[in-house]
Amino acid sequence: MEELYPITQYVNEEGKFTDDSIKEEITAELVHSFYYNMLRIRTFDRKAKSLQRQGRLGTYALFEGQEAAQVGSALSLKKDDWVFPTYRDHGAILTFGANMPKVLLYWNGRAEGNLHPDRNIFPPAVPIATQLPHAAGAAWADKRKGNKNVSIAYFGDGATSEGDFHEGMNFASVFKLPVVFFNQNNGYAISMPIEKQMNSKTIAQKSVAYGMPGIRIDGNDIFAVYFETKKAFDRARNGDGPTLIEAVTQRFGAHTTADDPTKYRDQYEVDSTRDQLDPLLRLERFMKEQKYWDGKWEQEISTQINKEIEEAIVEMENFPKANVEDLFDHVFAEMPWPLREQKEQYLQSVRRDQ
Amino acid sequence: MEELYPITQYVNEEGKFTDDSIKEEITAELVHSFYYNMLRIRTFDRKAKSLQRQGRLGTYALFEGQEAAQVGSALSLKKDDWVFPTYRDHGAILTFGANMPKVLLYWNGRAEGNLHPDRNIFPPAVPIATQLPHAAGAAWADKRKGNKNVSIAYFGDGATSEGDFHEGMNFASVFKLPVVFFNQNNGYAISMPIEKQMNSKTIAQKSVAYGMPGIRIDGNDIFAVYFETKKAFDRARNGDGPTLIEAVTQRFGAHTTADDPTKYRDQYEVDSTRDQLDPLLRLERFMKEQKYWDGKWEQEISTQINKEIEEAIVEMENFPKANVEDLFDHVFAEMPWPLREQKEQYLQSVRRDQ
Amino acid sequence: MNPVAETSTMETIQTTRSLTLVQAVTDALGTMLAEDDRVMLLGEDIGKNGGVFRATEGLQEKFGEDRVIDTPLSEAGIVGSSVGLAVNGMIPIVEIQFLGFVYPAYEQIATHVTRVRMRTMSKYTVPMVIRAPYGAGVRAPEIHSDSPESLFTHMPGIKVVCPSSPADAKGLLIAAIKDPDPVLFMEPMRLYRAVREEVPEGMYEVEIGKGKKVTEGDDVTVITWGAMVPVAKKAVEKAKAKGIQCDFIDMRTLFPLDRDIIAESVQKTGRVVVVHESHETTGVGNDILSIINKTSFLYMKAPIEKVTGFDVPVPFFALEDEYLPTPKRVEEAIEKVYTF
Amino acid sequence: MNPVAETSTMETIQTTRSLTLVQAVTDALGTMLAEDDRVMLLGEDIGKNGGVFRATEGLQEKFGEDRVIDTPLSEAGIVGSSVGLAVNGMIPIVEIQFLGFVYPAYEQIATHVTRVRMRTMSKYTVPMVIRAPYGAGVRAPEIHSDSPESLFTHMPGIKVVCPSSPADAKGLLIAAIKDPDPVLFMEPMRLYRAVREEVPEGMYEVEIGKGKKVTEGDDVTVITWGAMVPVAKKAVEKAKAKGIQCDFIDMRTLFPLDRDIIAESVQKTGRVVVVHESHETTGVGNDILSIINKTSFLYMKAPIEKVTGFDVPVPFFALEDEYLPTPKRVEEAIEKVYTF
Ligand SMILES: Cc1ncc(C[n+]2csc(CCOP(=O)(O)OP(=O)(O)O)c2C)c(N)n1
Ligand SMILES: Cc1ncc(C[n+]2csc(CCOP(=O)(O)OP(=O)(O)O)c2C)c(N)n1
Ligand SMILES: [Mg+2]
Ligand SMILES: [Mg+2]
Repeated sequence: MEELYPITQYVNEEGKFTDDSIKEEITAELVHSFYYNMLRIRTFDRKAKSLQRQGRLGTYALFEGQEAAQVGSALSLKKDDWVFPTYRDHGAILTFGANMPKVLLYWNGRAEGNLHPDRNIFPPAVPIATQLPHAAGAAWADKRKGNKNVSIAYFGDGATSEGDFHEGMNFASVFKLPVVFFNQNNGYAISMPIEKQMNSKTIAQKSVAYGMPGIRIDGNDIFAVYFETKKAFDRARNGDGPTLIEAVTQRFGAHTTADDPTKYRDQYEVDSTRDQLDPLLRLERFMKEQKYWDGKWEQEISTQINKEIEEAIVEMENFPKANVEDLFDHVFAEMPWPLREQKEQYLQSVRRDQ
Repeated sequence: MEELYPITQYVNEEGKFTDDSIKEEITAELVHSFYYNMLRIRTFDRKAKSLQRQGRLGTYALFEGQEAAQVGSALSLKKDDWVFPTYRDHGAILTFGANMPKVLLYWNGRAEGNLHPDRNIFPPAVPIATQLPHAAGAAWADKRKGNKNVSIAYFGDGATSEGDFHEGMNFASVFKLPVVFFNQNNGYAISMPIEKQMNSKTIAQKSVAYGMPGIRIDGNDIFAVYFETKKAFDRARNGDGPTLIEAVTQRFGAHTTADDPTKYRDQYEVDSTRDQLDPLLRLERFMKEQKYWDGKWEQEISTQINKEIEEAIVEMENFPKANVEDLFDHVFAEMPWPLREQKEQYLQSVRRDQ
Repeated sequence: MNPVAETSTMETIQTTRSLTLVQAVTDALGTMLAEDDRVMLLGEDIGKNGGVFRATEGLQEKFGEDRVIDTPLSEAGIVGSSVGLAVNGMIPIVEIQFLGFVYPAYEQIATHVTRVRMRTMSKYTVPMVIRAPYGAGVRAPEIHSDSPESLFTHMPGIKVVCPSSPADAKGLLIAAIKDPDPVLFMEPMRLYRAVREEVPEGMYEVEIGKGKKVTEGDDVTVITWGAMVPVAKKAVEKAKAKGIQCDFIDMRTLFPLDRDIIAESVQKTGRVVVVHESHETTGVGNDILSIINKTSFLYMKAPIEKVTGFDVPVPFFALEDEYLPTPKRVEEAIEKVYTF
Repeated sequence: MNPVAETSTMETIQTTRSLTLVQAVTDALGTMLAEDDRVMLLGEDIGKNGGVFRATEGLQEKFGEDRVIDTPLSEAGIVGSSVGLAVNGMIPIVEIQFLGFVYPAYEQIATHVTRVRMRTMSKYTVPMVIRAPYGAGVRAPEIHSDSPESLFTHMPGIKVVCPSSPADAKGLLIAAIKDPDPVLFMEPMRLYRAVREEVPEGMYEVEIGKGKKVTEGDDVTVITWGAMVPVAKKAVEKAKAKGIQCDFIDMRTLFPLDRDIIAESVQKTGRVVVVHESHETTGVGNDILSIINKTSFLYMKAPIEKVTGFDVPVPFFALEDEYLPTPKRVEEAIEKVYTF
């Protein structure tokens, strides 16, 4: 099957073209946008990790290593498309246009963290794989409305084992829905290596079960991610139905800040190969090779990104405290009496102290 | 994909070999056993249908048309193997050695209908596809015990849409379990034609998702069913893991006695093609062609089968009435107080009348 | 008793038709499909076949295959994709073939259908209806007869409705479809064709969260819903013959329960019998006890009696009549509380 | 209070070790893996990683990959294949990573785990244990903090156990594994490392279905379990300081509830506060009301007070302390019933 699903790559680890059929489509603007967005989310990720260490953020899911997959897939989305991320895809949603302070609020246990203005971003899937049917459904609604929007569902290698993966894929294929199932195969589901998660050699081949196109790409090659995802969106927008994309990548760090990867993998090996695998370094090499690199520009955007992140942190930390009333006010449009009564009683009890 | 999963057939509709590579393995005994078992379960099925019409049986699921699939797959099971049937597979379990009066009791709403002596037959799966993980688990236990038993899970085309199908297949492939997933693709899930149930052209190709061998066979050709299932059992017994088999067949009748197929399909078409498709007629043609046919023998077994069925009906109808105590006695090994108290109270109330 | 009186949108109602409960369901679905283009029906065998109980008979023909959709056999897929449909502007009405087959979709319901509004502080909402036949008593094959309302009343974020009459069924289903939040709509299989009633044509609603007084009496309050209404009614009639007057309430909505109708009645009688088909432990009957404990403690003259399905799995049909509450068991309970 | 006293197999117990609750769980699992070759552990990340809470730390290394199994991410697959393992002779112990992720397996539990014995009149049985951390209060990401015991107490065929101390945890888990029927074993995440206690080494059981008196008092009965035990305890202590003596019960088993310990206490005090973390509606608290209604109606001096999680989804962690019962809310309830 691996032969049936070879990995699509345009630019290799050294930053050299292995396939330059896309050369025409590459502009300086595009390359810069790749770099800018990847640097931005990496800086964010590292900052978030350190905030968590300082106790300024709750348990946090890191995505370092997966920046090409997340940026490349999110960049060709259009404003009215729908995104169904997991807890690890804030790199993708930030690229799509999520509000950065809100992303931080999410990781501080705030529902406000799901309120990104002007974008259709569903709250991150916490129960694994449940978002695939959602994405199919949202795409279905757009199909009925007759517009050209698409939906994208992000999910991991481990998610393929859940029934909801299967049922979502089946619905999308049966009803030919404009949805892209974007898998980040980062090799692990917490401690579980993919070889023990499934007996299939690839995730792409799972598309066969649904008579759906399946694509396997080098998820560290942002060119492969960007152009292949774009093609899949185009097919979806043109009424040609869903696509499964397997982006082969890796998670450099722990599963979350609560996880200790040394329990189950050789972190030394991860660290010693990361220079070679790092999607951002690969792009940098490409840019140098192709004369897109501009050290001054890099400095500038770096400063700008740091500023944006610092401002987002300030905004997050100055955000009004969680409001007790919200506990009750967003369960139903109109509060049924048990909630109304519980709310009143609780507020009375709280106020008695004040 | 259809090309990757061509239908295996040995004997065609006219009863002629299309592939005689199995010729050596065919004995008169085997052919007679095919015919006897298929005639037996068909006679049973028709009788059960008429009992239901007479109000002597509850709603009943008919399998006419699927006899080759059920008999061919059950015949090479060994006594200690495990069978996980659906509500439509009493043809298979009868062939495996289920107790006929018990099968009738099942359809009369009696739990005793699941008590087949000396055979490992799990109660029929009523919630669709739930039996696939069970079969994987039973096979896993046998693998741990180190014996050569296999498990077989029967399921329909519609069942492939459920998450449990996917999760059961994945477990079996990951742990290389001695289990055969035997699909009877009868073209319909109640009213839903397979073309609307899935976008894949075959069910066999769904095996690709699990790196599992997938076989597509003519489910009306008992030779194909028997020999291909046997091979899959052999692989399983030898430690080579699971197989998915798609037996392409058809359901001549209604989904159950409560269903009216004229609502959703051209029953005339079904009836006009049935002479050609009928697996029992095909075997008869083969037997005549190959000189295995013996009209006197056919008469004899027919009489014997009718007698067996009549006796089973008598036994079923003379079976002691359902015992109220059973309502409470088989929930836990030892009744917790809520059940004990409910039971006592209810029996008191009932006895007050007597 | 007159549904017209409870109607909020009256103008279109002129005539009535004699319908069974299942026909009233079809009528409500057809009314809403015609009214609102966002309404979509999804389910197994609901299209060409018109549903295994014919609840969607003729609707696909009338409204088309993109409004009335035969789905794959996939409850989590149906409910999960309906969440996506709903947040993106549609009003999905899902049919689960039998409520006991809803369990594969339980995850989608418990963490998504019920929580999308909370998780997004009302940015996204799920105006979905999940309707399904439920309950025992029709000699259905095993596992077709569960009555698992407790699993939904316990999970915050979904309302649970269960009518016992055709006119209520139509009005409550329309109200459920118009409700901005998810509603589980339980249809008593056993009553689908058991009764006929005059049902108003056109659009009308019966308010969710309101019980209905079936008969008035000062001695004992009898509370039930759905398929148990006719069962309890027989007992109430027998009790009446013996001189015990029952205040008989059909709850109609199981979350939120109509606290006022319960309290008002219990404070009058001080004696209560609750009847339900589901298992006793963690049954909705205990929610009624809780309401009475809170509202009417000082009025109680006898311990509350419950007549429920036992704490055993719903059995094979040969024993289902033993599992189900009977008029006799209800009658005994009425006498017991009356003579306490 | 001394678990040794409740032990049925005493001979092997000599010494004790100071363990946290999660260590006591590991100890019980190790003890049973060593005792009975049919015991198998299945779950996500339980092998090499030792479980996300380290409850299975070291067990795979010690007992091998065919006894302690890292499974695919597939709750229905885990529970479903465990049904097959169980009927074919094994004793599967399943870890669900967080109890709120059990919903995808709800179908397998509600129609198979709990019904195999009934459907086969005890020919096949499912001696399985499903263990999972549950509950809020540790600032976990959303949807990691549910407390859905009601979904299991309601479904006949499974016992539900919830310890609050290390010694109980070990003894109850061993009892659950030895139980011939399925048991849901709820582990209070919040207490995993909150307390240490001397835990007997080796094999011993704490009987399922028996509550435990934590403190004795004549004024008010306070009933709770699991992670709410220390919360209620604080309130009980404060009440004591004010002169209100509480009879304080840790239920330990949620199905079947220990009716005797409840009735005995309530008949003494006539005043009751029930505390639980899960939502109020259709909560197990109402099952306790039902027991009191049946056994102790005439003894009651005040309406029962419940202090529970609210009827809202367990919120994001910024609000979880508001969701959860607090000592203050419990204290107010104690005073309320005391002064009624
Ligand atoms: C239904 C469910 N089961 C278990 C978990 C616990 N869990 C959280 S993340 C995770 C692993 C997911 O792996 P993968 O899909 O590969 O995504 P990744 O974390 O690698 O991005 C698990 C088991 C969960 N969130 N939901
Ligand atoms: C979980 C679940 N959903 C729905 C049903 C109702 N139902 C019973 S049989 C059936 C169709 C099954 O089709 P298929 O798998 O092709 O098997 P066949 O009946 O054709 O043998 C349906 C939808 C069910 N039994 N279980
Ligand atoms: Mg992963
Ligand atoms: Mg079929």
